[in-house]
Amino acid sequence: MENLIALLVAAPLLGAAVLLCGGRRLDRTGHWLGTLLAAASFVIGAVLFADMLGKGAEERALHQRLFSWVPVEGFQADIAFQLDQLSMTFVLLITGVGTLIHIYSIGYMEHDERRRRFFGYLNLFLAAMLLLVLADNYLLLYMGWEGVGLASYLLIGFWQHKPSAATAAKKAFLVNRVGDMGLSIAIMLMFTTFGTFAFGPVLESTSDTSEGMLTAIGLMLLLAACGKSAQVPLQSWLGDAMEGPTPVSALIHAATMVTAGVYLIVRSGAIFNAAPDAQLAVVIVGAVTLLFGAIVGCAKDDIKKALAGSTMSQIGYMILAAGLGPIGYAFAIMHLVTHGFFKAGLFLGAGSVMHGMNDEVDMRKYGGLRTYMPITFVTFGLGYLAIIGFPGLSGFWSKDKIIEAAFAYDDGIRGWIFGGVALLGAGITAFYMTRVMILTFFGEKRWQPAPDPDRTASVEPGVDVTPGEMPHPHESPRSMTIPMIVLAFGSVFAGGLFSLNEAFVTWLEPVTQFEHPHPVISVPAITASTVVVLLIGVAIAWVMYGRRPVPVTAPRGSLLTRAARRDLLQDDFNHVVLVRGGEHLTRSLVYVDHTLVDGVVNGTAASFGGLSGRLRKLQNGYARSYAVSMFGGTAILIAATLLMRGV
Amino acid sequence: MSTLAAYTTSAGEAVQFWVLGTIAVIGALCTILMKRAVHSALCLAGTMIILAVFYLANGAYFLGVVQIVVYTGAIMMLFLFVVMLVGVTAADSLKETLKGQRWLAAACGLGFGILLIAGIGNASVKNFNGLDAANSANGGNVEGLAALLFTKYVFAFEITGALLITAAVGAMVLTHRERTEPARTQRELSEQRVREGKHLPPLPAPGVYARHNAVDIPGLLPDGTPSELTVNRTLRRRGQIRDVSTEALNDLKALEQRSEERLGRDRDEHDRDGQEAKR
Amino acid sequence: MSFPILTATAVLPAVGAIATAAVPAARRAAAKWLALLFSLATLVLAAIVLVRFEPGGDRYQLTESHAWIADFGVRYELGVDGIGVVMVALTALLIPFVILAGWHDADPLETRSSRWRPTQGFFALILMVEAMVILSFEATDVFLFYILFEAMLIPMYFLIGGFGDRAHSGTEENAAAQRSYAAVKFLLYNLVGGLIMLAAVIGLYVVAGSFSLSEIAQARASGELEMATTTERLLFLGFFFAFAIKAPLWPLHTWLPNAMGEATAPVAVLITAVVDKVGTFAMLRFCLQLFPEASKWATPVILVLALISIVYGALLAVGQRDIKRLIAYASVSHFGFIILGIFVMTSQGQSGATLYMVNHGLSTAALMLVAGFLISRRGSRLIADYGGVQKVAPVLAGTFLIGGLATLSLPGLAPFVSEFLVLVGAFAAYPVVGIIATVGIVLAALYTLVLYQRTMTGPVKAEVRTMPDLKARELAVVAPLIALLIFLGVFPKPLTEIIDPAVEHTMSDVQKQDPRPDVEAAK
Amino acid sequence: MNPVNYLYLAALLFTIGAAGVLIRRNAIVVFMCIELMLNACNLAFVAFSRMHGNLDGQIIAFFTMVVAAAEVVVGLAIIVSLFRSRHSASVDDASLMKL
Repeated sequence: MENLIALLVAAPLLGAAVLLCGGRRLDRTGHWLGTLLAAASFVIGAVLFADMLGKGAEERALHQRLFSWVPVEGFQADIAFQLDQLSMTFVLLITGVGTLIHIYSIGYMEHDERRRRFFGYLNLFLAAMLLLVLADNYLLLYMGWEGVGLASYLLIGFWQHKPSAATAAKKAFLVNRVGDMGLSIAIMLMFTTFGTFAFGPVLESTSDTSEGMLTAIGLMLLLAACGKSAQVPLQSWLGDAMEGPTPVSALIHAATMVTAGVYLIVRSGAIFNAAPDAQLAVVIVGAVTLLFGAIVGCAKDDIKKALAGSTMSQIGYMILAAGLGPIGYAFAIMHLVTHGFFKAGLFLGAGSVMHGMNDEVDMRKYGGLRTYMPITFVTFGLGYLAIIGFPGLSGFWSKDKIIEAAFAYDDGIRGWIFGGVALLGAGITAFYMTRVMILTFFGEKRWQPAPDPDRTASVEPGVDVTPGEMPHPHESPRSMTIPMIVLAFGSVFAGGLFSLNEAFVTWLEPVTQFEHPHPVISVPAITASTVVVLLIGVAIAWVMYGRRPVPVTAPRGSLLTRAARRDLLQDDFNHVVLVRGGEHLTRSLVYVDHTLVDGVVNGTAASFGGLSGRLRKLQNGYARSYAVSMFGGTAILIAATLLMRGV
Repeated sequence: MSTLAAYTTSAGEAVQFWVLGTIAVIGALCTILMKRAVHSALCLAGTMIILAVFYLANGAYFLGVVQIVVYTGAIMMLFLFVVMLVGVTAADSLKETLKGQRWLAAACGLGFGILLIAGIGNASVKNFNGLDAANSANGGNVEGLAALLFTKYVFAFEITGALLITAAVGAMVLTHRERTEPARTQRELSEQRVREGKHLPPLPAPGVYARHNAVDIPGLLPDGTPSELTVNRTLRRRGQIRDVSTEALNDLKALEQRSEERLGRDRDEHDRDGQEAKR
Repeated sequence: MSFPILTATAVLPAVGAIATAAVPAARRAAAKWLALLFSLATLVLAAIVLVRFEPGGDRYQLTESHAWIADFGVRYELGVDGIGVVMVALTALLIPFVILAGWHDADPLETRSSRWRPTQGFFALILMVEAMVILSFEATDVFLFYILFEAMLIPMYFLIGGFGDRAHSGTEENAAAQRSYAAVKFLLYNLVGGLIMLAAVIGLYVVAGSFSLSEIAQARASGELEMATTTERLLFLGFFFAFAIKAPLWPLHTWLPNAMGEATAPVAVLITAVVDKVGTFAMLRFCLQLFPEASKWATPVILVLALISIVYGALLAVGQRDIKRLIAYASVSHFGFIILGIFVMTSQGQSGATLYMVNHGLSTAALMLVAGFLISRRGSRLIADYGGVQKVAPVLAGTFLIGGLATLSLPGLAPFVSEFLVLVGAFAAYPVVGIIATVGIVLAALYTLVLYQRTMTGPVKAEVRTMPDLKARELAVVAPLIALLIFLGVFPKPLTEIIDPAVEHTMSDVQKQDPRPDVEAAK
Repeated sequence: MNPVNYLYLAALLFTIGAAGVLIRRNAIVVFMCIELMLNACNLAFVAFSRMHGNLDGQIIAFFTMVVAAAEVVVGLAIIVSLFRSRHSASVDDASLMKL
């Protein structure tokens, strides 16, 4: 059975190789091949899942060792896979959602002449992501980690002719690299501490080493997680990443890749459990991002950027939960899965809307679309209800649990603070999602003539848009709606299923341990307050956008709003400090290298040149003067020898 | 020198050494100081002969003879030949052109000599144990040399043979001049002269003047100035043209003087006759 | 005695060089094929050497030894250890690609200008360099090595000065001037280093009374040969200085950008991927083996210089406007990593460094050659002259990207393994050094992606619009390199198991053990 | 008298010859001086052979003569061709070694 694990990765990898090297002759069939292999991977995953369910809780973990990767004295890294419940969860999520989005893309990318390559990249992403979650040691995980980074780089910049897309891709990769620095340092620390970086040995022998070391490792891992999961302070790339095609945003920047950070922290739970300070840091990062993302989400008018903000904040929830230790791990993963469903659904819905609206992304130019694209409306609506945590839907079950756990962080002030933040976040989520919903589907039509593709960078090519033409919204083709429907089902029922007598928690327990949280206030009270806060959020949004007409051009807005539109000025900070500073640094260094470093050496050379210039005057070309010098030299030599012998 | 006292030569050799040695040194000095190459060559030849004598005195009979035959005989003759080629009377001025060259040379030479002599002086020269034994070993100096030459030094000997051949060939190659174009006929030459436009007639003959009839004397133009053209090109190049004008004047003076004398003598005779007639 | 295969590996290309040079001027194509043939034959020989080398066996294998200059105990001694054999293989592997990539670089210009390039000479020189480099990897006699170390400058000088990149900004004249400036600079820098090394070599002979590496090493090990501390340090510095110039270590790196910028892309590859490796290789073989104590003494300074090289080179790469100079500065940064790995004196570091030499050779070759193809199409080296190439020449762009990703050592590609090993090795010995060096990987991503973005993405520039995609020949150059990069990225075992024993020896030379992990230390 | 005086004489002659090489401009004379130096050496060889009581010194002297002969032949040939080309036998005229 465990031999199948490699196939999980191999299938999409093969697809990527074939599609990328295959050349034009695959343009007709390429997308089918890609989808097929993704589906194959999903099937294998399902088979393994079924097999796993057949076993007892303890011996479910499978292990497959392919070969030794880096066999160097005192540094052994294997290409080996480990499939336990945690990995299994991810495998199903990745391959499942992945397959759906492959299907969706068939329709969505229909008009793009580079569709084959798009599917190649998607397959590459699947392979890398599966590698990430299946690796049995941190180094191999690192390989997957960077692999998904690469895939996201390629996919964000898929429309490379748009400078904005290329820049966004570069930015994403660079910011991720900063995070990767954390991961690699963490691996080095593990190596020097434990002499290995395989999950098993490291996580078991945490008790042998000092808490300080574990804290260091934990913080480095957190840095990595921040990079990949777009947590403050490394969140700045996610918004720009929306330059990529919408399916990419749905798969990579909502459902799967961005949640890798959560996986990393949960996977390394043993380390964090033994390092409370690191946990606190994680929780703080989570809480801050939670609010940050939510606030940004409230201000954006670009539907995808708004959703990106929400993604940020939802992952903030997960990180927060993951930082809570055994009481939170399971819920973090659970929210991750449910979020995977509804956020993917939301993005696909957004894509479908843009598809119908000549790729207009500004929500202020939507309105009243519910009648024109009913399926999109319904699926999107269900996703909306799920994300705001409407009682009974997926989001409710997972998010509510996280809020409980947050209140239970410890029975002191911290519990109150983080619980409160989580609760507040729920409210804001309700607000901005309602805003999105209203602006898009309700109210009167605010449609504008199609933008001139040359001016607006965010027009997706391929779709034949004649400038100046009024949009004629229509429902998307079936290849796009079916995945949305499936995901909608997921976003409605998944949470409920998971929570049936804590099925999900017990499923994960062998990997992540589990303790029941003991919140500072009673669970029902928390649930009630959650619902209340939620309703308040919805109400405010309704008051602000549902009742009065929405201006097409955004009003100037309050200071906070304007800051939020600019990602709370974090980008400007980066630009001023890092980009400008870096440019100045490099420019001055180039100057230094040319004048100083080079100058010094050349200077010495020049001085030698001058010396020789003076010396060459002796070379007057007269044989006799040469003879004199020879003769004198001989005389001196004789004198020397005589002196030597004389002494 | 006390260490060397063990072996001394006969008084005769001593005298010979001091006399001939002095002459040799003088000859060497003359070689480098004479203005004319010919003289230098002659002085050098003398020095070499003296050296030959010294060889003989040192028991190197074969070398002594070879010295005379090869050096003074062959090599010096070669030198003289070349000197002739370049011009016997060509005297190069000893005036130094290179700045400080002479002083440097003097300094180096002096220091060098002193060093050498000092070196020999404090070199631990071991006793001279004469060549009689070595010479008589194979029944004679020549036989001894031959024995060595064809046994121990045979390879070197062969190689010198190769060297000599190479040298001969080299010398030929260097001095041989390929005539690229056919010799020009008289007609062509005359045509060229016409083309050039000067000296349509052949060049004037050298100075057939008074009692002189030598190639190195330029003929005089009507106004009495000598004309370079009349002298052979080579001589002209070597700068071996005798200044004829002054010579001419000198000759004139001498002529007048001589005629003066003759006239004077005639007058005396005349007087004497007159006195005899009175008696 | 058995067939002297090591000599053969060097003689074959030398013969090839002569043969190529002898081809009549009219038969240019024949010369090219001849050169390619010989380089491939050399590759085969190198492969045989690689096979016949037993990792577990003696330190130096396939040895040959003949008296050369008996009076000074100079011997013609050859032998390969794990590191040497790998480097030989790398050299033999890269040269065919260099030749194939430079197929048209030395063709006569259509206008019979004064800069007529004798094609035969170009390929002959390349083969000559190959011969010398290979032999220098095999020489176990210090004097012999020194001779080769110096001799390889001559063909390189002509390759740089004589066959410049045809893509240049400005007139022919100032291009030629720049080219000769670069060539002379290259020559002077390396000659100065060589001169100092010569002094050290003689000094070593005076001290040790022998040039034979193995003899001296044994004498040192057995304690027969005592070196005064100062003597050893001076000798070490003499050697290290030369090697540091060759493998450009800050601040002696400034010749590299000029040389690589002015030379044709294949020659640039020859410089950075093959010739410079002799420097780092010699550090491992001579500095550490002959002067272990001095090496340890100098370690702190060298580590600092290496760190500066890493960061400084990367930052300057970011600031470059010229594609090839950018790659050159990237190489400076990478050489910083190699030297770092050598001198942290942990087995991971040194294995990593050795592996790094190979991988850097492959990755730089891939990137530089593709860049060369790009430049030859547009006729400009300035990044600003490109844009949107990806649209018109996707294959070229794709290979370029892979080369770039290899340069930024993306996991899954060969350089990652070596770079990570170096980092781990450094971190294990000096954590701070390791962390600072890690900054390098971020900067690497920066300059690579900036280069890719500015040249390949964005709207298609007018001059680029008609750019053809890679031709078959060019693909034949790039594809194998990329395949190797990927293969060695996931399965470097074949190399590591050859390198490891050699590294063990070196570690024992410097009498260093790897720091044991805290957990074991605690137990 | 002590035969070592021959050595002193040889040294003296050699020095004189060397000085001549340095101060004379006429190539022929320069050559003569070289010959002088060679002869001085020969004298020294002969004296040494007498000193050591074997004939090797004389052999060397003999070889010296041979070499000298060869050298003169070539040298004079050079001078002749030089004179042909530039109509003077002065060594200073041929100052082409200047950079």
